[in-house]
Order: sequence, then structure tokens, then C-alpha cells
Amino acid sequence: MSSMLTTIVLLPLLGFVLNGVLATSFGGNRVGKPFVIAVGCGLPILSFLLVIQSLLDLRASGYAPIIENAYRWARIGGSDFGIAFYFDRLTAVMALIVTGVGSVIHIYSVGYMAHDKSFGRFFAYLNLFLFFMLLLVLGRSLLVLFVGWEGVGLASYLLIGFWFDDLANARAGKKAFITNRIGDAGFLLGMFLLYQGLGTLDMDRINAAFSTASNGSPVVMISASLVGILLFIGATGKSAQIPLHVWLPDAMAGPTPVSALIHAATMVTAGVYLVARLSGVYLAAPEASAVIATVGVATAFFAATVALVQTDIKKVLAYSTVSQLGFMFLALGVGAYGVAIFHLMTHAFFKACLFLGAGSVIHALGGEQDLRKMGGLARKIPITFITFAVATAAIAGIPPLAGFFSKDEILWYAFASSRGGSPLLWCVGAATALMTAFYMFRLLWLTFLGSSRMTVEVEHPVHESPLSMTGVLMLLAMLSALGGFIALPHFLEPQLPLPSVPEHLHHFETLLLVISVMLAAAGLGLAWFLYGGSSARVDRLQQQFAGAHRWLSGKYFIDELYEQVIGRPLVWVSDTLFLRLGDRFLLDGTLHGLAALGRSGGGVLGRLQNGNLQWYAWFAMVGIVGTLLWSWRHV
Amino acid sequence: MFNAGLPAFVLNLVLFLPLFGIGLLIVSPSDRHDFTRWLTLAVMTVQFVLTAWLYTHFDGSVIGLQFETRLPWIAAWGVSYQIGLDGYNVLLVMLTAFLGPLVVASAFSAITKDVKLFYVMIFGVQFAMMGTFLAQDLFLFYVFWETMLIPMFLLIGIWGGERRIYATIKFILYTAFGSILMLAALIYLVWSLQTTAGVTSFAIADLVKVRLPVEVQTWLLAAFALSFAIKVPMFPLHTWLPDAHVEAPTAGSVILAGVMLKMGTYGFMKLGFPLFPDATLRLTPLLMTLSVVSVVYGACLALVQDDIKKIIAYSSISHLGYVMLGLLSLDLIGIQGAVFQMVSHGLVAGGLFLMVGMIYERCHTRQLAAYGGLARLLPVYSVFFMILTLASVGLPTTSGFTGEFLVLLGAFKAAWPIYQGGHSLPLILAVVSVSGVVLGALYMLRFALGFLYGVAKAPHLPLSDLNGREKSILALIVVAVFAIGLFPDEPMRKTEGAAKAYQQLVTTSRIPGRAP
Amino acid sequence: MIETLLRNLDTLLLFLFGAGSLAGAVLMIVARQPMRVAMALITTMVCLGAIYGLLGVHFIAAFQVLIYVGAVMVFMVFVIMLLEVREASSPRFSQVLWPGLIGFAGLLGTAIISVWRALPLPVGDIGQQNYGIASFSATFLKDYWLHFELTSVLLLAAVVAALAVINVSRRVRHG
Amino acid sequence: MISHAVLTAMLPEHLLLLGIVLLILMEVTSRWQRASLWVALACVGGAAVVAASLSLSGYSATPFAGQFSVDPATLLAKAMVLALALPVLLMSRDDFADSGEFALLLLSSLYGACLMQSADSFLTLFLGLEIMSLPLYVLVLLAYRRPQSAEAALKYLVLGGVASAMLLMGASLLYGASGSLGLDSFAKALSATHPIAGDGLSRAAVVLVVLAFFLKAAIVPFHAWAPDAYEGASVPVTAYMATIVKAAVLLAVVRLFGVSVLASPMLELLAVLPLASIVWGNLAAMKQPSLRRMIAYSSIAHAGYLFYALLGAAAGRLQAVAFYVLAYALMNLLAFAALPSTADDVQRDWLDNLRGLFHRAPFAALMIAMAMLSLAGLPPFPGFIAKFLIFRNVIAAGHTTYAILGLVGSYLGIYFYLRVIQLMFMGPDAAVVPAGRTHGLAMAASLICLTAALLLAVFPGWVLAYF
Amino acid sequence: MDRTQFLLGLALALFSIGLLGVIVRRNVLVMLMCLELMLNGVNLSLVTFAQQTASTVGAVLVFLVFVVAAAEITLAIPIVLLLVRDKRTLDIDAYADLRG
Repeated sequence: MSSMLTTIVLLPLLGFVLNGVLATSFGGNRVGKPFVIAVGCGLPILSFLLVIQSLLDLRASGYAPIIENAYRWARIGGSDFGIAFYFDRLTAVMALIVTGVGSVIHIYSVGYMAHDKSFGRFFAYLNLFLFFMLLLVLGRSLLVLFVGWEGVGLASYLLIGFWFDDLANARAGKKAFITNRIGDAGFLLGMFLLYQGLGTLDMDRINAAFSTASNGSPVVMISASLVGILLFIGATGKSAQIPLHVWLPDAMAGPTPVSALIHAATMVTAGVYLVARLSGVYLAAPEASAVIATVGVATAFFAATVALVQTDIKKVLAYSTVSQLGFMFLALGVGAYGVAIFHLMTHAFFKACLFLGAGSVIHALGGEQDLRKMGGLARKIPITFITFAVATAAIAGIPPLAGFFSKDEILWYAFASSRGGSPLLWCVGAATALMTAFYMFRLLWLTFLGSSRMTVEVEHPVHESPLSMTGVLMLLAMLSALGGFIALPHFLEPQLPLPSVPEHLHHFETLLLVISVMLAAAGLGLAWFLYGGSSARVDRLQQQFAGAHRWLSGKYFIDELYEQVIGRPLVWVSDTLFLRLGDRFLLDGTLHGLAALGRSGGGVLGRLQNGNLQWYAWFAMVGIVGTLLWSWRHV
Repeated sequence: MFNAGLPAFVLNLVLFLPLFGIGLLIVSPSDRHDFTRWLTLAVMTVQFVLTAWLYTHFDGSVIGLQFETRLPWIAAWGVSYQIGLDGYNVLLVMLTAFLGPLVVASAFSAITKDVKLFYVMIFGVQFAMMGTFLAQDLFLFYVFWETMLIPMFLLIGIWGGERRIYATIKFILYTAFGSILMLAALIYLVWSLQTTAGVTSFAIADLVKVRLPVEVQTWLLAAFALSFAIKVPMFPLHTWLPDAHVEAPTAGSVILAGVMLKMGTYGFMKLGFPLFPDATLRLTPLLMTLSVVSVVYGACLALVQDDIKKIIAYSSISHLGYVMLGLLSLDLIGIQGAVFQMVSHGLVAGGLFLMVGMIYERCHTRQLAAYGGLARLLPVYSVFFMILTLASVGLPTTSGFTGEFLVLLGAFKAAWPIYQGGHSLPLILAVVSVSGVVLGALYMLRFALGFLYGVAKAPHLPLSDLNGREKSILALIVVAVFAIGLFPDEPMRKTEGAAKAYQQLVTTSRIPGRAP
Repeated sequence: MIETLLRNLDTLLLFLFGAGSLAGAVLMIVARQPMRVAMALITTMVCLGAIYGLLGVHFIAAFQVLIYVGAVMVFMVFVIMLLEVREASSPRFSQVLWPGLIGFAGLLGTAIISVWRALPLPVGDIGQQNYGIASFSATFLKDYWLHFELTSVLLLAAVVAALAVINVSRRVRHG
Repeated sequence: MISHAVLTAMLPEHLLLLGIVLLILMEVTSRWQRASLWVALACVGGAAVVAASLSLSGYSATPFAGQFSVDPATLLAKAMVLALALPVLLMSRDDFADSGEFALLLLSSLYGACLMQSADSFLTLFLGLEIMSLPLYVLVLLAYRRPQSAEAALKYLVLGGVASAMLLMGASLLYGASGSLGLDSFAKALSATHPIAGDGLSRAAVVLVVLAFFLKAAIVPFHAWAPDAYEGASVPVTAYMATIVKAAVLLAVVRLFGVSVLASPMLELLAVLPLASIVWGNLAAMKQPSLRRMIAYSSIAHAGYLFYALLGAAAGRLQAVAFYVLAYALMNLLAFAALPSTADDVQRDWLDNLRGLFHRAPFAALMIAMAMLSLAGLPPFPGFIAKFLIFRNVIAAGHTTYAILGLVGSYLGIYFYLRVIQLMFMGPDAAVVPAGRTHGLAMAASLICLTAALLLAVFPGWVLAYF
Repeated sequence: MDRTQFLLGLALALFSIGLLGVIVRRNVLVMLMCLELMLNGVNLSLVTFAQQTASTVGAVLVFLVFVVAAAEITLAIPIVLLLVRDKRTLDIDAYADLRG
């Protein structure tokens, strides 16, 4: 079937159009919930099945990439901008994650959003997101990828601000969009530079060009690092890396399934996908890779520290996501692209599970998100608890759960990769892993264990979520537990080869493995120690490190910094400098001045016309004298 | 008389239909407003249908005029009535014809004062705009160019808002100043043709052959550019625009933003740069800087406006800066991008002004702070609004993306080799202009945020959502926005030849004595 | 000798009358009473008439005295007498006196300097036959009868116009 | 002596004279005074037709050598002047309803205007100028709807007298320098190529003659009489002064200038003072409270454009001036003819009373608006084409700087023309609306002007071909 | 000093004094007389040159000037009378209502 890939992409779009037109107040709510569910969930599942079919086709053809041309977007002179889809191993993995996790989250949403007034709108948006995400993943050229890239941003914007009656939600959506746009500016420049250098935007061709380029080809050599960094700027926006990470925690304002799908499992990993997809460029650009590794590990560490003290269940998970994305970039930065994708996948499983679990908690508590008002929920919502615990263990790196495998591989390559691995990277990564384990178990404890800190009104109606939600949780927990056994790096290796490891480092592998397990356990123990008993220990600790705590809970005041350094100056420049000084004073002022000059000139001339005949005659006399004098010129 | 038979005749018909419409209106009764409205709409629709028919018959790969009519007008001066379609104008003519019926329909309920005069003026401005685009004779072009001011002056001045007099006088004095110097340059140019080549002709096709020293070219281009830059408008000649937009009635704003601003960029493309290639080369750093400053400056100003019309007005300055950037890049991609940015801006800004007009009709205020949560109150309205907002932001799949992307790509592509040659200004400008992408999102989303989201409030409650007429208007625009965003290739084939011709003309030196 | 004297006398008289006419003109500026101004003007005119006579243009000299002094000035004097009573106390000079004097100096200076360089022109003959009344009349009616007729049109127009003004006066008087 | 040529060549003048005589008879006998308008119309119209058809048939004759001659261009100028007088006659009904005096004086004045066009010597020119001017002084006060009319007439008369004196002094100096009073000697003196141009006498002569015409055409600083005279006069007379008198003077100037080629310093004189007029007139017009006074200043500016036309090559001068005069005069006449009349003459054109005119008298408002736009020189109105023609000639003659300055000066004028439109269409209606309507004949006059103007705008090439 | 120079200088002086009188004298009738003086200056110049160049045409023009001067006065006087009827003064300053 030659239009399979197109169909995969278009199915969610169809869902968006159907639900968007028929099931929203825009179209007058013409259909009921069953229709919305059937379309909203059915089409993504269909897409998922088609992806599987495509994967089978791919395997049948010996993993030769499937290229499917949809249509020509534009042709200008010699430049051809085509819309084409591309399906290879990497695409297959991503598409499976996107449609798979996407589908289950759709199903979860049926329960979660059951009582929302805008049920149809929600599913329309979700489908729209899937459409763009698939476009992003399946696109052959950077242009198509960019369309999806921007499109998922839009969907994210719409979904973060889904409950737009509260302006804060809408504001968070706007912030996400703007921050992404800043990254996109870099993306665009990178794309332009690539096009300028290579004359094509097809990513397979770009990779090929860079890998075959001889060292003497100056265009490629100059631009590779620059291209890499520019594109990475785009990735930092989408994947919430320093310095553009600020939007993701705020994005938790959206409904929880959205956080799970978009802001944990799929969209935020687009940056990772981009770098992995353009591995050809980055292989030729060690400087850019170093930047990526540094930014990645810094983000991982930094976000983990913030996550330590957050009290909002979703905020903890958000910073955790930022941190985990940092891990992925760390892997990318040291050339372990397959590993990054591996972690991307496992992260999709356990983070989706965590978010959905958190959603289940919030759902159960009627909207409460503050950890300090939870506790002891394990007995009341056991399925949620168990699945949440599994996912927590997975992210913390407890073997043999999924997170253990992927994170360990990342740390290993951070240490040993011949493409920029270093002990320093490993140290920071390991410290982050420790913190990850700690704050995740802290979260687990504060939410489910210990004694209840809930008010009676909140506590009384607490109940387990419906099957559509718990079923999904169980599925994801299972994947979180077992996902590590999928040998994804190996599967991807023909396409994304793993970096070589210097011989003399091989014997460290076991040692590091042990250390990382111990770190996970240490995190678990520390959390138990601090949160297992009374809160006195924590309070004492908090008082002891009051300054540090303030910094951490204030998220290092990055938002405030940006506001002071960028936001206010921008408004000041626009308002005071441009509008008041520029437009009103200088430009309009000059014009009004000229107009006034003209008018007053008219007034003066009018006064000269004073009605006295003799003055008139005198004017004439002066005119004659003046003209006669003038006529002597050139005599 | 009509060199190309039926299509040429139809083209003349397209041009003169509005005049015919004025005639019809004059003889029709003046107290039956509905009759007047529908009559106008019918004539405009016929004009659009005919234009669309011509569009389908237009062959974009041909360089030069199609469906040409050329009749001597003032033979002694070499002035002729010469109109025709070419790649430069075909999309803009189409845009003008497309927006015509929509503008008319949008005014059905908004205009209740001096209805007949209003539609006469709409016809007048439509006629002049069509003429400006179609004219292939510089004199004819100038006549149409200036004629356009008069109905616009009245449209703003009679049916405008509180400060309409100030706004309309400012508008006309601004634009007329540019035109005056253009007139001088135009006469000089034709005279130069006469003295150097012995040909007395105002035909643009003849005038692009004039060879002049670069200093003279520079002066002439400066005069032309002043006029066009005011119309575009480019920083620092833009301050008429916010006032004119804010005070104009909806229909006026739509015409202004939708078509009239493109006159400036069209003028640059059709006349300014091709007539004076060497001067263009010389002034490119200046003009390009100004375009990029316009992009940023307009966006920044849009960011701090409280009046919703002003936001869109300043956004126009920003968006048209892109057009200029694309034209100046002299790269085929950039040129095509510029053309599409023109069309896109016409649709999007026109649509947004229509939407502002619709809400203004209901609430009678344009203060952003007066609104909130319209997504709850007016779901249909909000969807259309969101789509147009995103198109304005330049989100992929909308027309805004097509234009912006191609312009930026073209500018960058052209700037990079220059950068490698040692001059970094174009590259810096191209990079800075990318910041417009961010700023654009910033001000439009700020607008949408305050407008659509938050607690529902509006000065007049309850509000009724869009009616069928309004829905149809917006639906047409949205369809066009997506069509151009998703399938720009087909229209691009129509402008292909012209883009190449433009590139060729501007990059070929025409200093006397040098080999061509 | 006598001829020289006569010629000199001719010149002397010319200067004398010239000075007289100039004095009359100056008097016109400084005299307070309109009647005296009129008298000064008449003086000037008569002196000019005398100069014309000295130049041999007797025909013009005669008309100068007949038309100007005999008709125009008599009319003028009549009107002055008619209106004079009310004009006793009004100041002589207008507010533009000093600017006017400066302008006058400039005008006279520039005018005379402008023409001075071109002078003297080659002197032509004073042909008595040209300016004799008979020959002049003949020339006038032969070569310039168009202008003669046109003056009649002009006078007709002037008369009609003057009558119109008088009609207006009459209308105003009757309300 | 009385040859065929005298009859034929002067036929337009004779017809006017016939009209004058008939009108005098009617006045004297006090009978058929009602018909005076029609007699005048018939005579002027007849004269115009005769002049036009003689011109079209290519007639030229010299009945009085060196004094009076006609050729197609002359006859066309006459035809134009006469034809433009027809709307003036038509619109006079309101102000001069039952008196033949207006028609009588107008015909006399027209006689002079026609005579000027044929003048070959300063004698004829001077007589023509005086025959045109003397009745005009009286026309200014003829309606006498307020005492200021007489003041206006006096100012006009005194400054007109100064102009005559200047013209005569100039002519006499020229006579001294060249020994001739023929107009060709002036053109020679003006022309750079002629050796006489260098000498001070003829140069002073040229200056004085030109300045005399500047005064008659109201060029700064000789313009001061115009606003007062225009304001004091009744509307038809203002229209007559602003259009036909100006046309006659300018056309005569073109004849006077002949084929001369301008050179410095006369070139600057003919550029700078008109330029000053353009700027001055346009600036001063901005604040004027009455239409007539505004038009006066506007006419000062337009006189500037007209003299600009003389900067161009000799061959194109007549065409430029004639076309401009035609466009300009038609539009002025259109505005004045459409102006609704009121009981109080002062109130009639008070701009404040034009507020909201569109709602009271849409036709009048549209006509006036069109006239204003054309006077402002905006396309597609004939004023634009006329202005274009002039500046085209100026630039083609190589005076680009002056052309640009002139154009910028013309820009200054846009505002006040638009202000009239603004008041009529955009402002709130006048507080006290003076009752008034446009007389049927005036309406006809404005329609005639409109048709002619449209013709001029749409087929300028066709019209230009005749000059 | 040559005779022609003298006469021409005199003519210009009369012309200028006439214009001066128009400017500086308040009395309307005096102004009119000064206008006549200007024309007299012109006449003198014309006659001088006519005699100088030995042609008649100058003299003919002088004749025309006579007629025109007379006609001008004929018109001016009734207008002055009309003015005086209204304001009862010959002071030109009183007649400055039209201005601006």
C-alpha cells in the first residue's frame, strides 16, 4: 500500500476534523460522547496498527527505508520543497511510541475527562496533536518536520490552555508557545544554513552529505557545528533544556493526560528525535555534541535539584521530565543516539505511567495537587499505588525495571564514549541519578504512604479510578517494568551506531553498574529515612538549609530573571522607546511640528494681508526694487 | 483593439465593472438600502468570477503581458491605456477581486449612514486598486495610484471613528507627499527615455530599458521609494497607518490592510527596483535595514497596544517588512516568498480586521481590556479568530508560514554568500528578522490571550455569535488561508515567470555605456 | 552766437521746467491739503506740457494741457471741493511712511542705475513734420485708426461702468 | 481701408460689440431687460463659436500690421475665454437678476480680454488690458451686497492703475531701447540670444512689463489685491476674475513671450516669484474662513503654476497654459456655480456654513468636492493632467529643481482643498443652516462645466491636439 | 548730463514719486492724483523716447494714456463717492475691512 504512511498521518487529522466540527460548540455539539470516543480513540489505534503494519513491511524489505512522496509543496527555480514521508528503524520506534502511548492515553482520557463540558474539544485537540506529532516523526524533510514541530507546539498551547477560563492556564500555554518559538528561530536558521549549504532539506540526504563530505569541503565543515548548535537551540525549546526549560513546569496547567502524552512521553522528546535523526550532522560536529552533552547534563542536574523540594505532584514530575530529557541529551552529546532513543522509550513508558497515576490521584482527590495535603492513599487507590510504585522504581533505576537499563547505558557512555565521554559527565549524571531516586521516592511516600494529611471533605469521596484509567495504568506499569528488555539500541544500531569505547575503560563497566544500583538504593533509603517517619526531620533539614531551600523551591528564580532581563526591557523598549519616544514624539511630533509650522506660516501670511491698500502697494514697490536688483545679476 | 480576444475583453470588464456599478448605484433609488447592498455584492461577485476565470487561463511560465489591451490615450506624450495581467499582478488582482465581495458583505450591517455613497466609494476604491495593479503604463499607474486616495479619504473621513478627520488627513497628506516626488521622478524618467532613446513612451516595458548614471538612478529611486515606502509602510514612514486603521470603518481597514498596503510593495517590485537596478544595488543596505527595522519595530509596537485594531495595524508593518526583505534578497525563493507574504497578509490582516469589525459592531469598543473569555461567549467567532491569529503568527499549514518561511529562507540564502564574501550586514539582518517570528507570536498571543481567554467579559452581554453571512465571509478567507498554506505550488506557477523576470531586471546593470 | 544762446536757452528752459515739474511732484507728497496737492499736480502737468512743447511735440503738449489740466484736474478739483470739508484734521501720512520712503529710495536708485548705463542713446532728429498737428493727425487716423476706434470702445465701457457705479449709489441711497 | 479681413478677423469682437450696443439700447429704453441675459449669452456664445470655427478652419489674418493679427492659436484662446464666460453668465441669475448692467460690463470686459489675445503691439495690448479691467473694477462692486464691495473695487482699481503704469513704463523703456512698441521687440529683449538682452534699459523694461503682468495675475508679492477683491465681489464676478481674467492675462503673456528662450536672470525671476506664489498662496489659504477668499489664495498659487509653464520650451507654452487654464477655470466655475445661494451674500460661501452640505444638497457637495480635488491636482481630475503637463515641460526644459520645488509647493495646497470636502461630508451639520439652493441655470452651468471637465480628464489627448 | 538722461531721470522720478504718494498719502483723492503722476512720468518717458527715436508710435501711446487716465479717474471718483457715503471719510485706513 503506497499511501500507508500518509494514511497514518491523516487518520488523526480526520479525527480532529470530525470531532472538531461535530462535537464542539464551534459546530454546535451535534454528536454525543460515543461518537467522540469512537473517533477520538479509534483512529489513533488504527494509526498504531498501521504503524505496526509498516514496521512489518519494513522488516520484510530488509529495513530499506520506505519513502513516500505525498505532494510537492512548492518548486521555485531549482529548489523543490516536497512533502514526503520516510520510514526507517528510528521512525518506526518513534511512531510506535507516539501512536502506542498516544492511543492508551486517549483511552485513559475517556475516563479522566468524562465529566468535562468540552469532552469533544479535548479529543479533537489530542488528535490534532497526534497528527502533527506523526508529521514530525514521519517527515522526510526538515520542512515537514518543522511543520509537525510547530504544530505540536500549537496543540500543546491549546491543551495547556484547555481550561481557559482561568487566565493562568492560558498564560502557561502562551509561555510554552513563545519559549518554543525562540527555539524555533534557531531551528529555522539551522535549517536555512543547511539548505544554503546542501540545497536540500531531506534529512536522509543531509546525513549522507555530511557523512560523505571530505574534510576539504569547506561549506560542510564550517557549517556542521553551527548547524548543529542552531538546530539544538530548537531542540532546547521543544525539549525544555536550559535555558529554555521554563515553560515545561508551567505547562502542567493542562489536563493531566496532556501532561502525560505531550509534556512527558512524546512532544518534549522531539528535540531528542531531531538530534538523533540528524546524527549525521552531529557526528561531523564534535563541538556541537559537546555543547549538547554539557547542556544535557546540566539540565538533568539542575532540574533534579529543583524537583527535590517541589510540593506540587505534577511539578515534581515535570522537573523530573526535564531532568530525564537532560539525560537523553547527555546520551546524544556523547554520540550514543540509540541509547538516547532507548531512554526516550522507557521514559515514555514510566513517565506516562507516573503522570497518569498522578492524574488518577488528582482525579480521586477532586483536583488536589499539593503533596502536603495527601498521604496514605495507598490503601484507598491500590491499583494506582502499585502502578505508580512500579514506575517510580523504574525511573529511579531499580533493576531490572526499564529505567535501570536505559539510564545505566547513558551513564556508561557518558563515562566511556570515545565521542566526548568523561568522568566528570558521569559524576554529575550519577549525582542526578541519586537525586532522581530520592525525589521520586519522596513523591511516592508523600502521596501514598504515611498518614493522611487530607481534609475530611477531600478524603471522604476518594475512590479508585474507572477501568479505562486503571487498565491503562497497568499496561504502562507493565511496560515500565519490562521495557528495558527491548534491545532497542541494538535494533537501531545499523542506523545509529553506538560510539566506540576505548579498550582501557571496558573494565569499569561492572563497577559503574554496581555504583548506579547503589545510588538508586541510596535514594530510596534516604527518602524512607526522611519521609518514612515524622516530618520533623524534614523540617529540621529545611531550616538548616533555608537559603538553599529557598533557591530550590524558587526554581533558581529563572523565571524572575527572565522577566527582569528580557520581559521588562522588551516592554520598556517597545513602550517607552519605540512608542512614546519614537512614534509619538519623534515621528508624529516632527509631523505635527511641520503641520503647525505650515499653519502658523499661513497665519503670518494672513496677518501680512492686513487690509491696508498702502501696504499692498508697498509690497509691489519692494517687489519691483528687489526684482530690478535681481536683474543685475550676470550683468 | 483587444490583442488577445475574449480574455483581454474580460480583463477590461473586470477593471471597469466597479465603474459600471457606480453607474448602477447612481440611477438606483437611494432609500432602498438593501437593494443597494445586494446590487453591490452582485457586481463584486461577478468581478471575482471573471477574475477567477482569467486566473485559470493565465499561463505563469510566460514572461510578459497576457490579455493585453493597449490603446493610445494621450498620444502626444506617449501615454497609452495599457493594461494586462502578468506574474507580478496576477495574484494581487485575484486577491483584490476576492476581498471585494467580502468587504461589501461585511458592511451590510455596519454601515447605515449614507449607504449609497459608501458603496460608491467602495466601488471607486476597487476600481482604482484594480487599475493600479493592471496598469502597464506608468502614467496610467500613477493616475490610478493617486485616484485610490480619494475614495479612501472619504471612507475613513465619513464612516470612521472618533478621530477620523485627523486620521484621514494624516493618511492623505502622508501618501500624497510621496506621490508628489514620485511624479517628478516619473516625468524625469520619461524625459530621460525621450532624450536617450528618442522614444516618447510611458510604457513600463519601455522604461525598464532606460540607461541612467547611478547618481541619477539613486535620486529617482529615492523618489519612487519614498512614495512606495509610505504606502508599505516602512519605518520611519509608518505613523499614518495605525491612525488610519484604527479610525477607518471595517471595510476601510480591510481594503487598506488587504490590498492597499500591497500597492507599496508591488510598486517596488514592478517599478522601483526594476527601473533602477544600479541604484537598488546601492541602496539595498539602507532599504534592507529599514525593512528589518520595520519587522522588529512594528512587532514591538504591536506588543504594547491596548487598541485591538492598532495591534493588527502594527503587525502589518512588521509583516510587510518581510515582503521588502524578500524582494531585496533578489533570491528567487525570497521573491516568491515576498509575493506570497503579500497575498497572505492581505487575507490574514484583512480577515482579522473583519473580525475586529464584527466584535466592534456588537460591543462598540476596541479596547483589549474590555474583553475576555470570548472563547466561552462566542465559540465560532473564537475558532475563526484563532485560525487567523495563527496564520498571522506564521504557523505552518497557513498562508503566513508560506510567505514568512520562503522570505526568510531566501534572505538567508542570499545573505550567506555575501557574508562569506566579507560583508556581514545582510546576514545580520536576515538573522535579526528571524526574531520577528518570536515577536509575532508574542504580540498575537498576547492579543488572543486577553481576547479569547480568561473570565468571560464583554461590554455588551449577551453576545450573539456569528451569523450566516459573517460565517461565510470568514470561512472563505480561512479556506484561502489554508489553500495557500498547504498548496502554494499552483499559484507559484503563475508568478514564476515574473519572479525570474524581476530577478533578471534588478540584477542587470543599466548604467549608460556598459554592456548589458 | 544767438543760435547757440537759443539752443542753450532751449536747454535751460528744459531744465527749468523739469525742475518745476519735480518740485510740483515733491509738493504733492508733502502738501497737507488735497487742493494744494491738486494745484501741485497741475503745476507738474503744465511744466511737462511745456517740456513737450520744447521737445517739439506740440500736439501732445496741447493735449496734456487740454485733457489733463482742462478735464481731469478740473473734475478732480471739483470733487475735492465737494468732499474737502470733512478732511481737515486727518494726518497726512500713512503708517507706511518710512518703509515707503526707503522703498522709494530703492526704486528710484535701482531704476535710474538700471537705465543709466544704456544712455545716452544716439540722438535722432527732431522732425517737426512728424509731430505737427496735421501730420500727426494724419498718421494717427491712417495707421492707428484701430486704436482710435478702440479708445471709443474703451470710453464707452468706462462710461457704462461709471453709470453703473452711479446706479449702485442710487440703489444704496434708496435702500 | 475696410477690408474683408477686418470684418472676419475681428468678428468675435464685433459680435461682442454688437451685444454691448444692444444691451445699451435695452438699458436706455428700459425695455426687455429680462432678456439681457439671453442676448448676452447669444452674443458671447456666437462669438465663441465664430472664434472656434475660425480657429478650426485654420484662419489667420493680419488686418492691422504690427497691431492686430489673428491666427488659429489666437482664435482658440479667444474661443476659450469666451466659452468660459458662458457659465459665468448662467450663474449670474441670482446676483444680477433684473439688470442688464452685469451683462453689459461683462461683455465689455470680454472685449478687452479678446483684444489682448490678438495684440501685436503694446498699444493694442494696453488698450485690451484696460478695456478688460475698467469694467471689472465696477463689476466687483456691482452687486453691492455689502459696503466692502466698494473697498474691494478701490483696492483693485488703485493697484490695477499701478500695474498699468508699470506696464507703460516698461513699454516706454523698451521703446527707448528698441525704437519699437511691437511685442516682438519684447520677446527679443527677453530672449537670451539677442544682444539687446544685455543692456540695462531693455532689461529694466522687461522686468517692469513682466511685473505688471505678475500684478494682474496676482503673483507674490503683487498679489495682495486679489484676496480682498475676490472676497468683496459677488460670486459670479469672483468666478470671472479667478478664471477668465486670469486666463486672458496668461494667454496674453504667452503671446507676449512668443518664441523667446529664457535665460538667467529672467529665468530665475520667472521661477522664483511664481514659486513663492505657490507656497504663499497655499499656506495662506489654509486658514481662510470663506470659500471666495480661499479660492483667491488658491488662484495666487495657480498663477504660480501658470507662470511655471513659461519656463518650458516656447513651443509648448501655449498648450500648457491653455490646457491648464481650461482645467483650472472649469473647476473653479464648477465650484462657484454649484454653490447654493443664500439671502446673505457673506454667508453664502462661509466655509462653516458648508458643513454637512452633502446632506442638504448632495449634488452641490459632490460638484464642489470634485472641483476641490481637481484644483488640488489629484488624479483622475483634469487639474492633475494640467499640472502634469506643466511640470513635464519644466522638467523637459531642464529645470528639474524648480519643478521639484513647485511640486512640493503644490503639495502644501492639498490640505485646504480637502478641508472643504471634510466640512461638506464629514463634519457635523452646520448649526444654523442658511436656507439656500442652487439656481436652475447655475445648475446647468455646473453640469456644462462638469461635462467639459470629464471630457478633459478622459480624453486629454484629444483636447491637447488642438493647441 | 545729457538731455535724454535728464528727461528719463525726471520721468522715473515722477513715476517713483507717484508710487510713493500712493503708498504714503492717506487721502484717497491724493492717492488717485499720485496715480496720475505716475502716468505723467510714463508719458514724459514716452515722449522723450519718441523724440529720441523719431517715431510717432510713442506719441500715439501717450494719447492713449491720456484717454485711459481720464477713464480711470472717471471710474474712480464715483467709487470714492460710494465709499465716502458709507464711512464719511477719505482716510484710506478706514477702508481695511477685507483682510486676512
